[in-house]
Amino acid sequence: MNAQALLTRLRGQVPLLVTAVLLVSMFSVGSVQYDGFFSGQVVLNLLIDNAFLLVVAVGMTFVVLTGGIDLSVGAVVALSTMVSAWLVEQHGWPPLLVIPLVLLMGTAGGWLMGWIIHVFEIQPFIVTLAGMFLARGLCYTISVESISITDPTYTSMAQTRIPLGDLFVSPSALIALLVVAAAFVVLHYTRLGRNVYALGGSEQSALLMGLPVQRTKTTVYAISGFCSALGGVLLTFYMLSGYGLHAVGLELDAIAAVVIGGTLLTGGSGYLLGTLLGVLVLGLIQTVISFQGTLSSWWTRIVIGALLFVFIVLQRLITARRR
Amino acid sequence: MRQQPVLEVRGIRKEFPGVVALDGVDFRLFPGEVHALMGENGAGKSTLIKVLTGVHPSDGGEVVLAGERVRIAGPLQAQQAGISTVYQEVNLCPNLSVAENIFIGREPRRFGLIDWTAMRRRAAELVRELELDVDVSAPLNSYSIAVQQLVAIVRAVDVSAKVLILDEPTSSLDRDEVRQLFAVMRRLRDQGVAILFVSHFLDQVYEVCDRMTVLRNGRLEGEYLTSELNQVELVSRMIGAELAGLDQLGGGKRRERTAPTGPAFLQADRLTRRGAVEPYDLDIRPGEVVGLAGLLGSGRTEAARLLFGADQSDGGTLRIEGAVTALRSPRDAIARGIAFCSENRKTEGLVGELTVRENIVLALQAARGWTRPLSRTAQDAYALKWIRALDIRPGNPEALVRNLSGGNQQKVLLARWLITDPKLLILDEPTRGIDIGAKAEIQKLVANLAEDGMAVLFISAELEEVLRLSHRVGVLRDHRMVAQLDNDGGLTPERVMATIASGAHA
Amino acid sequence: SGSGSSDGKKSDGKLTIGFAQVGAESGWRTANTKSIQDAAKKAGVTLKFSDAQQKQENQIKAIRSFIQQKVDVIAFSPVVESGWDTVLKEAKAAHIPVILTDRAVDSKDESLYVTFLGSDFVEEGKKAGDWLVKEYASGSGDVNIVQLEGTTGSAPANDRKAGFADAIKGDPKFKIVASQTGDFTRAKGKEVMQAFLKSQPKIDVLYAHNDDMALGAIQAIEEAGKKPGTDIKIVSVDGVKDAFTAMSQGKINFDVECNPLLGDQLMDLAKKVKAGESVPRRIQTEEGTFTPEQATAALPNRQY
Amino acid sequence: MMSTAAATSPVKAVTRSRLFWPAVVLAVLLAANLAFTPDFFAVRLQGGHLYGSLIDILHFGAPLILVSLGMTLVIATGGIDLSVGSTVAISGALACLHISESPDPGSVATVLTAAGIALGTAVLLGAVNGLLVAKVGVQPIIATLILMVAGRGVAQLITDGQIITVTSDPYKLIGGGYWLTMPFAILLSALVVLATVLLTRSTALGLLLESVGGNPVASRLVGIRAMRLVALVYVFSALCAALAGLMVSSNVSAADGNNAGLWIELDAILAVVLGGTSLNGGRFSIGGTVLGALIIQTLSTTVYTIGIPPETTLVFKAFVVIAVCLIQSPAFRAKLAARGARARRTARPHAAAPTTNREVGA
Ligand SMILES: Nc1ncnc2c1ncn2[C@@H]1O[C@H](COP(=O)(O)OP(=O)(O)OP(=O)(O)O)[C@@H](O)[C@H]1O
Ligand SMILES: Nc1ncnc2c1ncn2[C@@H]1O[C@H](COP(=O)(O)OP(=O)(O)OP(=O)(O)O)[C@@H](O)[C@H]1O
Ligand SMILES: [Mg+2]
Ligand SMILES: [Mg+2]
Repeated sequence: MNAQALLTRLRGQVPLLVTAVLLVSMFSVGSVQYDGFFSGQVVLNLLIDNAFLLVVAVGMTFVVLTGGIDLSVGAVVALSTMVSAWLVEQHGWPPLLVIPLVLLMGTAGGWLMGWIIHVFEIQPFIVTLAGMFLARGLCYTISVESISITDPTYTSMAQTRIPLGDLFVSPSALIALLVVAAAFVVLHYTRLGRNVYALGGSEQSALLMGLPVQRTKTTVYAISGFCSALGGVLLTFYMLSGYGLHAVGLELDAIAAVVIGGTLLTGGSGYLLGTLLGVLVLGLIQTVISFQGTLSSWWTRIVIGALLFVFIVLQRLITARRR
Repeated sequence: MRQQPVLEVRGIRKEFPGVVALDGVDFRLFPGEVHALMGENGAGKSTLIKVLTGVHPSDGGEVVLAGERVRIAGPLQAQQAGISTVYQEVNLCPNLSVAENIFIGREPRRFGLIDWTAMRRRAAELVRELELDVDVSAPLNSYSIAVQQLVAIVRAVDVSAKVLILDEPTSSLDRDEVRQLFAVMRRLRDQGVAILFVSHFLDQVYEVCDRMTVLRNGRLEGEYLTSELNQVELVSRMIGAELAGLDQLGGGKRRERTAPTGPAFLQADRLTRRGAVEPYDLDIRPGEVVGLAGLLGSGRTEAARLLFGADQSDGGTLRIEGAVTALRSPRDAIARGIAFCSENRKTEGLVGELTVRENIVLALQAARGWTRPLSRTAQDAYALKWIRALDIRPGNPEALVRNLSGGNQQKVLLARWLITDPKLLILDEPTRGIDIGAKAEIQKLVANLAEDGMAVLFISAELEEVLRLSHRVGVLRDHRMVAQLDNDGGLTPERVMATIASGAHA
Repeated sequence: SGSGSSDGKKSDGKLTIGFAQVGAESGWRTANTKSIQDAAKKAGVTLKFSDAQQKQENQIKAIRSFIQQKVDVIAFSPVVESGWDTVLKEAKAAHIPVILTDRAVDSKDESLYVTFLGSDFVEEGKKAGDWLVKEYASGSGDVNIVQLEGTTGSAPANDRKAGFADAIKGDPKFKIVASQTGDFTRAKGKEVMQAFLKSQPKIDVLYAHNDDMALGAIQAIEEAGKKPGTDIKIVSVDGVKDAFTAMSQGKINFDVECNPLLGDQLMDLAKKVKAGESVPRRIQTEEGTFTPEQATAALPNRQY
Repeated sequence: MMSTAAATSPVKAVTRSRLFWPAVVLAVLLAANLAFTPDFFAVRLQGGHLYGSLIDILHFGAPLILVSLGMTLVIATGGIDLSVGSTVAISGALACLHISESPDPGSVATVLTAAGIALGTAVLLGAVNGLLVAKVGVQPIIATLILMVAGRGVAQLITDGQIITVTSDPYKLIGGGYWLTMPFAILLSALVVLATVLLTRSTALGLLLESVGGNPVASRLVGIRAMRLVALVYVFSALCAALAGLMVSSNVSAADGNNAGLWIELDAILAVVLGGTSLNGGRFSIGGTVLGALIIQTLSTTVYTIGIPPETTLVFKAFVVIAVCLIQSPAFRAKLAARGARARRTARPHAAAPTTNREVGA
C-alpha cells in the first residue's frame, strides 16, 4: 500500500518531469545550434534576466491555484518601479524605507482586490483588470516620463555580481529563488497552502467544509500583490529606472509561465516548481531567439509562437500518452 | 430528557425567490440523542440544516446554542461552535487526497508545518475504523460517490463536536456500511453527542433514532418519540394524507412475472477493463430487468459504464442486437438506444445552471443534433409531463436545477433518460435520496417500462429494491461478477448476501 | 560548440554588429530596421539583429546575449532613456563599444557609449510649433488646436508634445483645446478626431504626433464634411510616403521629417569606432521639414 | 446569488432580466455625456449619412461587438480566445494585400475575393485553436496565446511591416461606408449578431454550448459531441474576428499588421463579462455582450469628449469599471439594501428590543 501511495504521488509529478525533460532538450538543441550557448552563464542569465518574472509568476501561481486570475501584476510592477524611482530620486527618501513601503503598497492593493472579489462576488478578471488600469494610470499621474535611479543602494544591487566559480548571479536572482523556496513551503506545508488548493478544487465545498474562504482568497491576492511589488523592486534593480510603460503585458507572460508549468487555469491543480520551469521555458525561448540573431521583427514573433507550440503540444502528447 | 437542548431553533423562516422553503419551523436537539428529521423531497430538511449552519442566512427566527442566542455566520463559525456537518451533496474537494479531505483545516502540524506522515497515518486509521479499504493519499475523485460519502462522514465524526448533523449519509451506502455507521453514531450518542440524522429509509430511522421531527412543505408537522409513532402514521404525517397501508408505499409485493425469453438486446462476452472490472458475461433481453448487487466498490458502476461507452473496454466483446459493437463514446451507445442514469448526479448528471426543462430535454436534444431543435412547446410538454409524473417540486420547469432539493434533482435526472425512450435503460442508484412515496412510483414505472419491452439494468445499494424489480441479479464482488441468480421468487436478500460473502457461484 | 569559435569569426576580418531594435511598432520603425539591415549587407557587416517587442527588459537581454556572443560593436535604439547603466557597464567591461541610435540615454557616465546617432524629438515638436506660429503670425483671433498624442508615456509622444508646447507658449492666442492619445495608429487617430469634431465647436489646427494618426484624422474630418488642410490646418511629424501623398493633395499643411534611414551612417560609424578613430559624441540625422509644394516634388522618390 | 425564473410581476421580470443592469449602466454613461456635450444625442442627416455621437459609438463599436460575439460563445464553453486581436490583424492584412496587388482594386469581385481569402484563413486559424483545445487538450488560454504571439508576426510578415494603404470603394464600404444612411459596419454587425442569436437560440446550439460549458463531464454522458462543438466555437470566434479585421482596415483604408486589433481581446473579454456571462462557462447572453461592448465604446468616447487628459484616462477607466461592476453585482446591491434597511430600522423609534446576540466565532 505504501508503494502504491508512492506510485500515485509519482504519477502526479509526471507532467513536471516531462516539462523538465523538454526544457533540457531545448537547451541541448540550442547548444548544438549556436556558439557560446552551452555555458553555465547562459543558464544563470535565464535567472538573472527573469528574476522579476519568476517572482511575479510565483504570486500568480497562488491566484491561479484558487481558480482566480490576476491581470494587475504587470501594472503593479510598473507602479512599484515608478513609486520607488519617484520617492528615491525626486524626494530623496532612503531606499530602506521605500522598498518596504512599496511592498506594503502592493500587498494592500492585492488584498483590496481580493476583498472586492470575494465580498461583492465580482469576477476576478474584471476586478484585477480595473486594478491594472488603476496602477498604470497612477504611474502616469506620477510622471509620463521615465525616471532614472542613481541612488547607490539601487545601483549596487543592480551591479553586484555574486561569483559562482567562473560564473556569476545577481542578488535579484537569489531573491527570486528564495521566494520560490518560501512559496513552495507555504503551498505544500502550511494550512494556507492547502486551503488554496481546496478553494481551487471547489469553492462551494471549501466553504461547507468550514475553511476560511474569504481569508484565503484575500490572502492569495495579497500574496500576488506582494510578489508583484517585489517583482517591481527587482525590476527597479534591473532597469535602474521607474517607468509607466515597464512590464507591459507581463501579466500574460506570468500566466503563460504558470500554465506551461502545468497549473490548471480552472484551479486546484498545479505545482510551484512547474512555474519555475515555465519561466525558464519562456526565458529560454527568448535566449534562443537572440542567439539566432537573424530574425526580423515578425519572424521573432512567429518563431516564439512556433517554439511555444512545439513545446506545448509535445508536453501534452507525452503526458497524455503516459496515462 | 429533562436537560436543556444543546441546539434549538424557533420560528425559523427561509425564503428563496418564489419559494418559501421554511416557514416558522421549531426544532430541538438534545445531547445524547439521535434525532431524525423527516419529510418528503423538498420539505425543507436540507434547507433547515443549511440555515442552522449559516450557509444560508435566515429570514426570521432564532437559533439557540447551549442556552445562548447566536448568529452563525457560516460553516466555519458553525464548526467553531461545535457543530459538525455532512451536507447532502458530497461537499469535499475532489482534487485533494482522501487524507487531506479528512483533515483539511485541522491538519496535524509539527514546528508549524503540516506533518504529512502523521496526517496520512491518522487518516488511514480513521478510514480503517469504518472498514474501508482506500488509499488515503489518492485523490478523492478516484473513488465512487459512496466512498466519498464515507470520507465526508469520517471527517465530520473526527471533528468530535457537540452536534453532528448528517444529511442523508446513507443514500448510497450498503447494509454493511450502514451498520458500521450506526455503530459509530451510537458510540458518539453515548458520549453525549447530539446527532441529527436525515434519511428516507424508514427502517434505518426506526433502528437508530430516538426522536423525530417531521416537516411538510416547509412547515413543522410535529415532534415525536420514535417509539410512539409507527411507520404508517409517520408517513401520513409526512405526506399529509391518511394511508390505507404501508404496502402501497413499499411498492407492493414482488411482481410475479416470468422472465422474457428471446434474443438478447445486449450481450457482454468477457467484457473487461483493467483495474476496473474483471471479464464478465451479461445478457439483457428486451422486457427484462437485470439487477446488479454487490458491496460498495464492488465494481457495479464500472461494469455498467462499459456498456455505455463511458469508459472503453480493453477486452471482450459487446453485442448489441446481435451485432458486435465497439462503443467509443456515450454518443455511440445512445445512438444504439442505450441510456445511462449515472449515480453521481452533481458531477456526472445535471448541469446546475440550466433549468429543469433544459436538463430534462438535454439527452434527447443531443441525440437529435443541434439542427433539429425540440420546439419550445415540445420541451414544455415533456417537462410538465414528467414533473407531474414524478412529482418534481417546485413544479416550475424554469427553476434552476441546482436550486432543487436533492431528491427532486434525482427525479429530473431520471426524467431526462426516460424521455429518450431507450431500448436499454441503465439505472445506477436511481432512487438515491428519493423519498419513499416517489420511490414506489419510480419502481412501478421501471416495472411498467420493462413490461412494455424495455431492457433495464438496475443498480442499487438497497438490496430489497433490486430484488423487488429484477428478473435476474448479477452479483459482483471485488470487481468480479461472481454469480447471476435467477429471481424466481425464492431469492432473498440473505441469499444474495451469502453469495457475496462466499464469493462463489450459488 | 564552444565560445572560442567567435575568435575564428573575427579573423575573417568581418565586422559583427549586434543591433537591438525596439520593435516593429510602426512603418517608420520597419523602415529604420530595413535600412540598417540593407546597409549591413551592403557594407559586408555581420548583423546580429534582435527585436525587443517594445520591451526594455528584452533589449537588455539582447544586449547581454550580444556580450555573450562577443560581437564587435553593439548598437541599439533605447526604448526609453533611463535604466541602461548596468548592462552598458557590462558591455564596457567586455570592451565592446556601444552606439546609440535614434534616441539618447540619460546615463551620467558618459563613457558608457561612444556616440549617439539620431533625431531629436523635442526639436521636431518645436519645428511643428514654429511653423504654426509663423503661419498665424498675422492673425489675431484665437487659434484652437487639437492634439493627437502618441502612446502615453512613450518618448516621442512626451518630447513632441513638450517641444510643440514650448514653441507656441509665447502667444496666448494658441489654445490647445483638446489633447488625447491616438496610440500612433490610424484607427485611433480617426476615432479620437471624430470625437473631437463632435465635442469641440471650433477647431482650427490639428497637431498629430505622427503621420499615421494624422492620416486617420483626415478621414474623420472628411467624413464630417470639412476639408482637411483648409477648414482645419494639419501639422504632423514623420514624413512617410502616404503623408506626402496627402500633402500633395493639400490635406496636410506641414510635415516635420523624422528620418529612419540611418543604416549607412551607422555602418560607417561602427567601422570607425572599431578602427579606433574618434567620432563625434552626437550626430544628428539629416532631417528636413516639408510644405505641400516640397512634398509634391519629393514624392516620386520617397522610399518609405 | 440564485434566483428561480419564476417572475412574479412584469416589473420584477424586467429588473431580474440579465440585461437590466448592463442597460442601466449604458444609459447612465450616455447620460453623463449629455451633461458635457448638450447635443450628444443629436443625430442629423448630413450628406445623406446619419451623423452624430451615438452613430459614432455604434460605428466604432461594431468591430468590438463582432469580436465579443465570438468570444461569448468561446467563453460559454468554458474557454477563452486570446488570439482574436492577431486574427483581426491578419485578416485586414490579407485583404488589403490582395486588393493592393490586384490590377483592379476598385472592383467588387476583387473585394469579395479579398474578403474570401481573409475569412478562409480565419477558418483555418480557428480550426488550429479548436484542435489544440478540443483534441490535444491544451488549456484554451495557452492554446490561443500561441496564435496571439505568432499571429501578429504573421500579419506583419504579410504587410512587410508597413502599413498597406488601399483605395477601393467597395472595400471602403465594409467598415467606412454607408448604406441606407447608416454606416454599413453597424448594419453588418447587427446582421451577424442577429444571425448568431438565431443560430444559437432557435436551434439547440445554445443549449448544447451552455451544457458543455456548465458541466463538461455530464455533457459527454448525455451524448453531446463536445469536442466538435468546442472546435467549432473557436472557428466561429476567428471568423468574427476576421470580419472585424476587415471592418477595422476598411474603415481607415489601411492594414496595420502591428496595431490593428491590439489588446482587443481584453476589451472583448471585458465586454462579455460586463454583459453578464461568467468566465467559468455555461450560461451566455449575446444581448448582454452587445451591451457590454457598447459600454466599453461609450466609455472611450466619454473620455474623448469630456477631455480627460491621457495621463488620467486609465485611472478614470478603473473607477468606472469598478463602479459598473459594483452596480451589477447582486451581492453589492443586497449589502447596500441590507445597510439601508438596518439604518431605517434603527431610525424607527420602536425598534425591536435589544437582543443579546452573540456572534459565534466572529
Ligand atoms: N438555493 C435555493 N434557491 C431556491 N430554492 C431553493 C434553494 N435551496 C432550496 N430551495 C428550495 O427549497 C425547498 C426545500 O429544499 P430542501 O433541499 O431543503 O429539501 P429537502 O427536504 O432536503 O429535500 P430532499 O429530501 O429532496 O433532499 C425546495 O423546494 C427547493 O427547491
Ligand atoms: N475496497 C474498496 N472500497 C471502496 N472503493 C474501492 C475499493 N476498491 C476500489 N475502490 C474504488 O471504488 C470504485 C468502485 O467502483 P464502482 O463505483 O464501480 O463500485 P460500485 O459497485 O458501483 O460501488 P459504489 O458505487 O456503491 O461505490 C472504483 O473507482 C475503485 O477504484
Ligand atoms: Mg435534502
Ligand atoms: Mg456505484
